[in-house]
Amino acid sequence: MQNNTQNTSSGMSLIVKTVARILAGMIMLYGIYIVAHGHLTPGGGFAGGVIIAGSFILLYLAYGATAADSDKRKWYASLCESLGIFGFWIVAILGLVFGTYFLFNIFAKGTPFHLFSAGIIPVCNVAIGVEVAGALVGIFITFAAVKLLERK
Amino acid sequence: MIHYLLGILLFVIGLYGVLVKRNLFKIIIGLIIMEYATFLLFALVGFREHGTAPIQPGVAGKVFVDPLPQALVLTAIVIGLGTTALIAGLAVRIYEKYGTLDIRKIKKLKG
Amino acid sequence: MEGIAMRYFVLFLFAFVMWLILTWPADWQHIIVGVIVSIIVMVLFGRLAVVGEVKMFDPKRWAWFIVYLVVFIWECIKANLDVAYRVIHPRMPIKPGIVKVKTNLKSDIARTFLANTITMTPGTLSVDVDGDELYIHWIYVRDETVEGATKYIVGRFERFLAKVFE
Amino acid sequence: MVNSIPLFVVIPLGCAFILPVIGRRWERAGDLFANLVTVTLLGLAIWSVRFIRETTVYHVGGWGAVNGIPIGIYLVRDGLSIFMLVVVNLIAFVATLYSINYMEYFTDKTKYYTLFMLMLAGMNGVILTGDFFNLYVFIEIAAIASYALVAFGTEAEELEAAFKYQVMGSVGSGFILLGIILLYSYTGTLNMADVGRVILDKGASNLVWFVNVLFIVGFGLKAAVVPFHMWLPDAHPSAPAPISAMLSGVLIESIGVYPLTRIMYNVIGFDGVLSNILIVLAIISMMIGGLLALWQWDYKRLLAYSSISQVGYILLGIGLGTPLGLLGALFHLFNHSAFKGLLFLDSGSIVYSVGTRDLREMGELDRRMPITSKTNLVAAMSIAGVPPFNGFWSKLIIIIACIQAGRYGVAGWAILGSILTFAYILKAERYAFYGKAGRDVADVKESPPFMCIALIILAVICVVAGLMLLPNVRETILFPVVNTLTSGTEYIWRVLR
Repeated sequence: MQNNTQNTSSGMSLIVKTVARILAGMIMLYGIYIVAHGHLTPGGGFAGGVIIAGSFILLYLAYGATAADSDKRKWYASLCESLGIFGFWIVAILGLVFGTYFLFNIFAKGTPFHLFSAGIIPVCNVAIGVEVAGALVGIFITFAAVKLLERK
Repeated sequence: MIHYLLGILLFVIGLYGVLVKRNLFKIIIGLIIMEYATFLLFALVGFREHGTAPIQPGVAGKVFVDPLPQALVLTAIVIGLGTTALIAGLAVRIYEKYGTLDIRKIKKLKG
Repeated sequence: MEGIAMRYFVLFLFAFVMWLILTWPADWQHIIVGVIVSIIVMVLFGRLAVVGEVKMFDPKRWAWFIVYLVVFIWECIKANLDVAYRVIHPRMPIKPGIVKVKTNLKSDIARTFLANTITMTPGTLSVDVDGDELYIHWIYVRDETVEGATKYIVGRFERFLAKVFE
Repeated sequence: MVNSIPLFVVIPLGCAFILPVIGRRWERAGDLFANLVTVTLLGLAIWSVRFIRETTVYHVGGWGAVNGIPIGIYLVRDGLSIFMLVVVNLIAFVATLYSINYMEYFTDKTKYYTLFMLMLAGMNGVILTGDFFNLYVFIEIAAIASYALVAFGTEAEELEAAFKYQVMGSVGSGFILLGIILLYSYTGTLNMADVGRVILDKGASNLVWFVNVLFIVGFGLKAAVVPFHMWLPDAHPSAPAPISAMLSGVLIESIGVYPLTRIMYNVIGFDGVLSNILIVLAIISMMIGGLLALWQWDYKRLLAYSSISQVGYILLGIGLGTPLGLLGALFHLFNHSAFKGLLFLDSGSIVYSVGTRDLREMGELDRRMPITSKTNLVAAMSIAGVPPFNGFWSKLIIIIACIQAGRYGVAGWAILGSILTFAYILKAERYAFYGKAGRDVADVKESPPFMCIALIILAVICVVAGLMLLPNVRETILFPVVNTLTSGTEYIWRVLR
């Protein structure tokens, strides 16, 4: 996937590949925007995470199933998933550790309608975003691999 | 009242799909219709006539749409995504093993 | 190696500008987060997204890009009128077909722009790209030979795109 | 200490999330962490027994009540919750101990433990939660993990069973969610206690009756009560043995019977019609489960049908609604977890050593596998209701409760059910351990040490659990649990306070 810009053997046509290559980063940026503004605008961790996953899935679709089918990628996706949800767990038990309640909002709440506000909610959103992105990419890679198996 | 009936009608359509259809993926689609019928019903339960979005500060005396169902429906959708991914994975693996999607031909288990 | 670094930097700039557009009006919180986000995007997609990064900083190319836009809009208006004429005309004088054309453009991005330009111009639609050959669906096939079709369809844009991207 | 309440959910969740990361390089991480977690949880659960007379409410995130209206998620720990926590975590502990050796069979132990921990977190959450939507979420967590665990072997039959299980389970979840939504539209709140309060104020309309039916169907599907039992005999035998023990022993009770009981008794309010419905369902389950079990030659399948029959007993006691009936039901629930868990683990040992589940191919195992056969004998005596063992006492209590309530016919059915139980378990014993071997069993060895330890623990529990009925013990342990149910909708005031 890295340098095979001239490789037309697998995946879709050159136009789709080029456009996917250029746009994937921007799609991911938009996903991160949705995640980061989860406490201010509609959207949030899940919606943004799906968009982030969409940027990778777009690339995999454009470059064909062979690009997606790799144990390393699957492992990275699964790592993202586990670490994201584990981050959420850490944030959640911080409240318990500091002697109050599970999922207690321990951070400063800041001014409403600013990016740094609402305490743990943006942090949780980021964790959920990472988790959802990893999970969806993992699901996609798994199904893509199954399709390959069938073709053989 | 009408939205309750329509939601339950959609639910029953999904249930019909699950019970009657013989193709694995049609059964899955039936399940999804059932799930989404409940989500739709839930979202509609929170609806208020002439209600506005419940995020503006300092608007007294206005009718707000009930925000709780929206948040919960989102949660339920995420759960639905998980179940759907799992069951689709199972169906694909069954297809690999049996070479068919017809549930009448997939019966190694009796009873 | 310097080329690669430049490539990353170009993507970073793109991402940051995009972030500012999304979050406008930007205060310092947005800018801090924007830098971090742009770095993330840069690291993940930097190697992939931009090829031919140095050309970005050539003002002549930007000027040609504007010229290309003007030409494109002009051709677009002409093609619109043409298609509208064919639709409104009682006998509907259309002669649809798929023709093969050749292009001299070498880089991926130039070919992509060419194909997309052809698609966006009413009456023509690029179906597939195979090496330096494009397959175009044409609403009124004026010329079935490769050379003739190339002159009609590709020739309008190719010069400007070559100036911009090659 | 209030803060111990969320730990039942938090600890297994944390273990489930971190295991995939560290388990990739470190194969044994799963064994170590999972067993640590279950030991900790069992300790916490037993330690919590001292609070069995209290109702403690935990406000997740510190979101308490505003003007008396609960706005956050409540976790409620009362007698019934503590009792269920002990049962679930006990079986979970034994199952993880057993898995150390048994799961060498399978490829990916780390994933297995991850799913196991998720399932455990889901079950503990169901038991503790005081919020309807939270209940649905935890049921789904436990259920999804169990679907994946049933399919864990990825052989053709396992996949088919898992598919069937998941279709039925999803339909059940759909019914449960629909019921919750309708309750929300009627009461405008999701907190169980608050829902109960609003229903008390507004009175139970037809909608509440409709919701009752939805809940009986939904939770009935989860608990495999007879008209909705089709998935269980496929799903439970297909899973790995420790998971079969978990599914049959505690999952169907904690995500099927327990929420139904809680909602019927403490939220909506129990009455005669519900009682009759439950008793009819219970008798059908008892009879059909027992009769079908008689026909089976697959040992695990026989045990699965027996689970349906035993859940019928539990439902019968709950349906009676008298204090004695409830006592019998809860005690039988505990006993069923212990002996059905033990029977499934024994069947796992046989599969591990002999490599078959067919009763006709077993035999003469009493000399080859002494520990397995002795523990299996204990479990079989328990389930069949032979006097000194625990199963006898719980069945006796249920039958006496039937007679006390004046339902002689029901008592007759219950006695018939226990005769059926005796018949099919005798058949299994006879063919598996004492009959002539259907194949060469000369090289069959006893199972590895951790499996044997797990078996012995459960066997000891089967023997001594009858002691819970001793006068002083039952007053400290069982009576407060029964009280949480018999006090009915007082639950509302204890939670809202």
